[in-house]
Amino acid sequence: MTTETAAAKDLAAWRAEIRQWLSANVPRDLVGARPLTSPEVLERRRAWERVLYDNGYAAIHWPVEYGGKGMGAAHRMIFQEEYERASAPPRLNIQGLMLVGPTLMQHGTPEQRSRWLQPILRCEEVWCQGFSEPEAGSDLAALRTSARVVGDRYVINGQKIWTSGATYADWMFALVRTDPDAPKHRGITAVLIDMRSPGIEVRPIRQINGRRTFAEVFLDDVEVPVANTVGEMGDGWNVAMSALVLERGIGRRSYVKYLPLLQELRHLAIASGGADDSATLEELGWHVMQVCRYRHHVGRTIAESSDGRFGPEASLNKLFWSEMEAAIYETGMRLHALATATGTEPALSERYPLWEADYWHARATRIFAGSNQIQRNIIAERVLGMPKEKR
Amino acid sequence: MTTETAAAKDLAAWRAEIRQWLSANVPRDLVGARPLTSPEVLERRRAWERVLYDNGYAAIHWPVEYGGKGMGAAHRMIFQEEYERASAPPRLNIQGLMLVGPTLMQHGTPEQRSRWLQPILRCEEVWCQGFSEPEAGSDLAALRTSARVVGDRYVINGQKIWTSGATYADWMFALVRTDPDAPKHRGITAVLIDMRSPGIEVRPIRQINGRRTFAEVFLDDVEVPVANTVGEMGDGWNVAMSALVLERGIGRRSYVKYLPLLQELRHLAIASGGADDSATLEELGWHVMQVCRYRHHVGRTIAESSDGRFGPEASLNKLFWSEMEAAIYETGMRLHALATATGTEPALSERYPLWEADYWHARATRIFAGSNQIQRNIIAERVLGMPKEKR
Amino acid sequence: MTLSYGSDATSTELAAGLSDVLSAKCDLDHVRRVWSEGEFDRSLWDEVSSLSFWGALIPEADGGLGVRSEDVVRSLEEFGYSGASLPLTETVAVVVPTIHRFADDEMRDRLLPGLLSGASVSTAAVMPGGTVALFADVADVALVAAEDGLYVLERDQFTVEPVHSPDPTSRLGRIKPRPDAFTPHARLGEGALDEARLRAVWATAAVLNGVSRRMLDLTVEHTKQREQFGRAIGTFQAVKHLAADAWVAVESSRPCSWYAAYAHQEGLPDAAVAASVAMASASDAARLVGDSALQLHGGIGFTWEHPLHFWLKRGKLLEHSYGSRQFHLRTLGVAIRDEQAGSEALFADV
Amino acid sequence: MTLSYGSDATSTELAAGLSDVLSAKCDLDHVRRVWSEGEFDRSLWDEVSSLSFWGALIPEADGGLGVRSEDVVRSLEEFGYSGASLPLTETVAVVVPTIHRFADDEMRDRLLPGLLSGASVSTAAVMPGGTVALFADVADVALVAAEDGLYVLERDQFTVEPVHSPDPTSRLGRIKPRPDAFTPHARLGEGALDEARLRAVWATAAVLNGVSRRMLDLTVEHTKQREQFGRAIGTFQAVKHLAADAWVAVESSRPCSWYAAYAHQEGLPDAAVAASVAMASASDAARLVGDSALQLHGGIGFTWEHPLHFWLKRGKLLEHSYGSRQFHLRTLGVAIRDEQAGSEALFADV
Repeated sequence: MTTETAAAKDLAAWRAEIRQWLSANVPRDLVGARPLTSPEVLERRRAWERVLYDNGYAAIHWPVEYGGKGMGAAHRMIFQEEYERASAPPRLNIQGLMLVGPTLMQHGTPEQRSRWLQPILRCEEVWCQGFSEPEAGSDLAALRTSARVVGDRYVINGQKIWTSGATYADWMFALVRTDPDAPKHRGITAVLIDMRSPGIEVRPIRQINGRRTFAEVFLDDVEVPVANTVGEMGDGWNVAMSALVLERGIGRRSYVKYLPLLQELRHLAIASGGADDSATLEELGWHVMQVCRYRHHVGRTIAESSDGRFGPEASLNKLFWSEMEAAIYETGMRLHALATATGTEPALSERYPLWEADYWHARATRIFAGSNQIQRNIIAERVLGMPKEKR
Repeated sequence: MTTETAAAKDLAAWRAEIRQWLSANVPRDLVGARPLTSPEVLERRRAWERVLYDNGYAAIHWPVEYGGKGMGAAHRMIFQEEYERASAPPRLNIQGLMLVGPTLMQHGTPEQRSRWLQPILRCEEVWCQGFSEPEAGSDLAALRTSARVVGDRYVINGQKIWTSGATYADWMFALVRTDPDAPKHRGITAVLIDMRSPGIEVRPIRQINGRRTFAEVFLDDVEVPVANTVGEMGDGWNVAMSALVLERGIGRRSYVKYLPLLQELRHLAIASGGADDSATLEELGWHVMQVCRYRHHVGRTIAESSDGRFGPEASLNKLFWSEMEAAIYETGMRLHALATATGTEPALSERYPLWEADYWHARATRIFAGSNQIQRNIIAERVLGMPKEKR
Repeated sequence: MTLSYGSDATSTELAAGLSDVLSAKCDLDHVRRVWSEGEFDRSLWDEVSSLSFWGALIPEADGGLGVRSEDVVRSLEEFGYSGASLPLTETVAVVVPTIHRFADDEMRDRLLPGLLSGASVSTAAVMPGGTVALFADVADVALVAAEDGLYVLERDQFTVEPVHSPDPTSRLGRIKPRPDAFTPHARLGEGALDEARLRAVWATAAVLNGVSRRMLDLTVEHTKQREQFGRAIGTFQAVKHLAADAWVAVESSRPCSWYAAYAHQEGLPDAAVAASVAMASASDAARLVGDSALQLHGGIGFTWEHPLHFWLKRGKLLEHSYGSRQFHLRTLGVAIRDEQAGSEALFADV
Repeated sequence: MTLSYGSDATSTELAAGLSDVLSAKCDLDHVRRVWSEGEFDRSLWDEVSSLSFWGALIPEADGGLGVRSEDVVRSLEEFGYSGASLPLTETVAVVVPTIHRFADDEMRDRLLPGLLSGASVSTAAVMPGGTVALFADVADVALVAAEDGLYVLERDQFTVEPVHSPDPTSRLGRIKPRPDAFTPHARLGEGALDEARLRAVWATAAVLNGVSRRMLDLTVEHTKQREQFGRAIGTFQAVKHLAADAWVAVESSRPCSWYAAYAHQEGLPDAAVAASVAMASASDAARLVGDSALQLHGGIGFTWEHPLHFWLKRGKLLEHSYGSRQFHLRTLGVAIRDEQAGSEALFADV
């Protein structure tokens, strides 16, 4: 047996294991539970995270020494595919597992790792990310939240925005400005902030789809131990950049997530009389093509990455899926409107408001985590080597 | 009768007059004659221009004092529509009639007008335009062709490119640099150059569609009287800009030009089995929509312009028709390929090579006369008032 | 009559009158309130009623203003621009003129006074295969298409089932006629259905163009104010080109609805094609403009607090009202399949 | 066998071998000469023949190289990238393996040696309803689809009528079988036609992706060199974004043909879907990349002298060969209509 064949068998066995385990364990009562952030649903999601932890599935990508399985990208993607296929609940502590944990492993002190990693793994402490500010969107380095050092503490003042999970997170992984006189990209520091500190106020943002999944976080003389600094003081920009590559990267979103959406388009097309209509078929086919492209782009990136880390090519990933997702929802809006106008089965009509809410969210994805305009700049300059803009 | 109704009757009468005259006079043997620049065809085109002149139709937009009819934009557009509907031969002296003549009326001396306007009107002297240079495309002001003043003459050295009609033109309306030390946009001068001057060499450019409609023009110590300066020496940039608004503007291209293309798409769609195919019908319908949009945009611009001159909104015109035309040809390429693959009537197959040659030309239109990227900048900055780029 | 593309005096004056009322009474706070409270905006309805606007398209002798179809187009754009939530399009452009022309004397005398004064609110469900209408639940009078023509139903002759729409203030609902509603007496004369459809289509196209203009204006303003990387984002070429393409889309769409109204008024052979062109291009533009507007606003455009979404959602509703883009493109495709491109049924001389 | 998406050793070595020959023998001057002279490029054909490349996909025991389908994909891309004008795709990916698998012993023994040595040139006309094939006039052997299956025709059994194509070096022609050509003996076994179609589709997709990559490389290079307004045009955001979108299009298309070859080799249930995805996405990418390439080259790209147009025209031909984008999108639409989105016929587990 060649090594390659052995590897293939290993992956197939892994898929079978996960598929079986998930089908036996996913809590059916959490499927479709809304809103995902109600206290009651949150408690059940925490319980589910503990089940994952107890079975060793909480963080398969973390090194064994920190309680993970040390699995590479191919295994992670299979886990993700099966997780989405099983309609398992959205992971509660994404920022902790994907962003904070790996960042602490890379930049943290031994004390920080022993303090924070285990509670992330067990979902005892949920994390949010505090990067964006009102005046610092695409231009992240323009952030203004200030941290003055007073003795062994920072005193932090400012405002974060677009913070998902801020209403229930226990900790925030934040960027603050510790040196107002340094050049823009210097003087930024990464700190870990206890969300229960005095002086923190969280105000959920009502979005255009009526949901309140993001929040503003106001910080008013919030005290944070200097010991909570990640990396060097003033080196927060580099810490953040290595973290953002993780955020944009592979492994958090598989093509399987899009299969239910394709399925809904299919139902809508059939229900609104498009089953034999070439224009509708071409449109459906186009979405199938896009989802396949996304699938194989991810597969290729994983096949080419030996160490599970990804370069600026990750920008393709984010750009592609966000545009693909927006296009799928756009088609669905048309088909839902058509089905409504001509009258259709109640099961589909009931889906329309949900589809619409997700439609608006899908358009937001073209902006968050670095707008698609920024991604195109990154591709042009770092992948294609085109010269930088005059500034 | 209201003034408006009287105006409408006047326009209808004008359309009827032109339509009737063209149907009686357009030389049938020139329809489809190729290549348009062979000496024999050129001679017949000159003859046709003389017929237009003899009947007072050579330059209806020129003031009466210069031999035109002083007609406004609405009359001109009707003339253009009927001219295209009658498949009348392409005008031979476009640059003379549309660019050089009006520019001399605006910026020329009385002597210049009496020397050059009549021969343009009678098509005794055909003009070409010498603006672009190899290093000065979108960045026209980067032009390098130099004109040294020696006594009462310029001595001109340099190279022009993308000059249509250079092989048969008698005169060139050119921009040259008379002051190499002045800032980029200063020190440019507009001059009239006799194409028979010693030191001029014209090399036709073989284009990707095999045609040679453009040429390079090399100028090697070409002597031109300083008296041939249009406007002030050093003020050529302003002279050129007012001329370019004419080039991009309304009145040179009516929606009627696109009707034969739509008709060909229609034939192709039917021949390749798409007559009952919703995807094909939507695609055809989209092109109909675009041609209508173009028509009404032009109509509106004419209705809103009292003096027949157009502002930066003319950028919409050029951007719209060039993208529309490219899209029509793209669909046609697909339908021609499909018709070829499945076998079709010889009359359509014979059209394919011509369609392809025009297809490539149609894609060039998105670049010439100011690339569509430049047009978008103009719209954003001059129409929408968005701030200028940092330079 | 020559086509002025909205630039003549009648058109401008009518639009200015409406626009004065809308800008005075329907500012951003008002729009936000209507969206929050969920009630029909009766106070604004009454304001517009006081302009005698509803009869704009019927003769002065019959209590109207007697203007021509193309002269209300600019007003319809202003309405779309304002963000007002009213069955304005349906009343002024569809119901009143259609009843005026096709109803018998008894029905005209009974219904027109209330419609003209604003005492009655009206709507129209006129597209093939559908009985969904805007403002259905507040309508006293509804035009409803059936297989054999167009019917006028009054409030007690139908019930309304609310259906989902991106724009809840437009009160989309399914009109369910009572069993005895389709009486011969309620049926309008021959040609009423085609006429009502044409009217609904070009008029909605005009409104949608107004919606697009507002989104574009909000966006351009934002790009001039919002700074990133030490400069207004409007200085970036990528931002400029998105805005420029949006402007081209909407400005090349607007004259199409002006022409469609004119072609309809004059009975030109390309009236049906012109209406479909108007609606398909308005939908194209609205989608493109809305897309770029949301993208260029960045995060702030996703907040309920920012007003952009009112127009985004109105646009999304109108895109699919009175025939989707696809529906109208197919209509145009069939038109060119069945007629030579040079035919006056596609491009009439004017 | 795990899917390497082109990154394993076999795939890389095979491509490197081909690429060495192509870059040595098929430089820009060579390409320009082939386009100018109008003759079949027999010298390059012979060079590639000397690599024993034509039998790449058949077992070593039968005179081939015995590599797997997905391992020739990178080579096919290199071929598209090079600008060579040869029936390489048809020979290596379609004709040789199809005859090897479906012909009877007599035919195999008679035809394969010539095909493997390069003494015979071959082509394939395998799509529904068409008998047009690349390199038809120089083909000694042609696979031709008929209603009841796939036939092997030899040179004296068909005539060729040249038809227009954007790329004359690909020698597009209509194959006209002689009346007695479709004999039972010339008919390949059951399944040959489906097999040949699948092969032609994923292989052409790979070539087209290579064509797109070349256009993109030429363009990026140009934007770094060409200066306007005192700077390289590649510094402009509008230029960058066009290039970035082009890169995304081609790089998201490439792995689709790798997967399609793999799915075909492994007999996965989504092999047909994967082939159509590969071709539709390659066409999408080629159109977008070609469009941006021409636009970003500016005037120089419209000259015959500049090499860009060789790839533009090759791309335009291949976009419509072996099924247009529309054809394949419909195939995919029908696939999802008839199967749930979670079905393995659409997305097989790997």
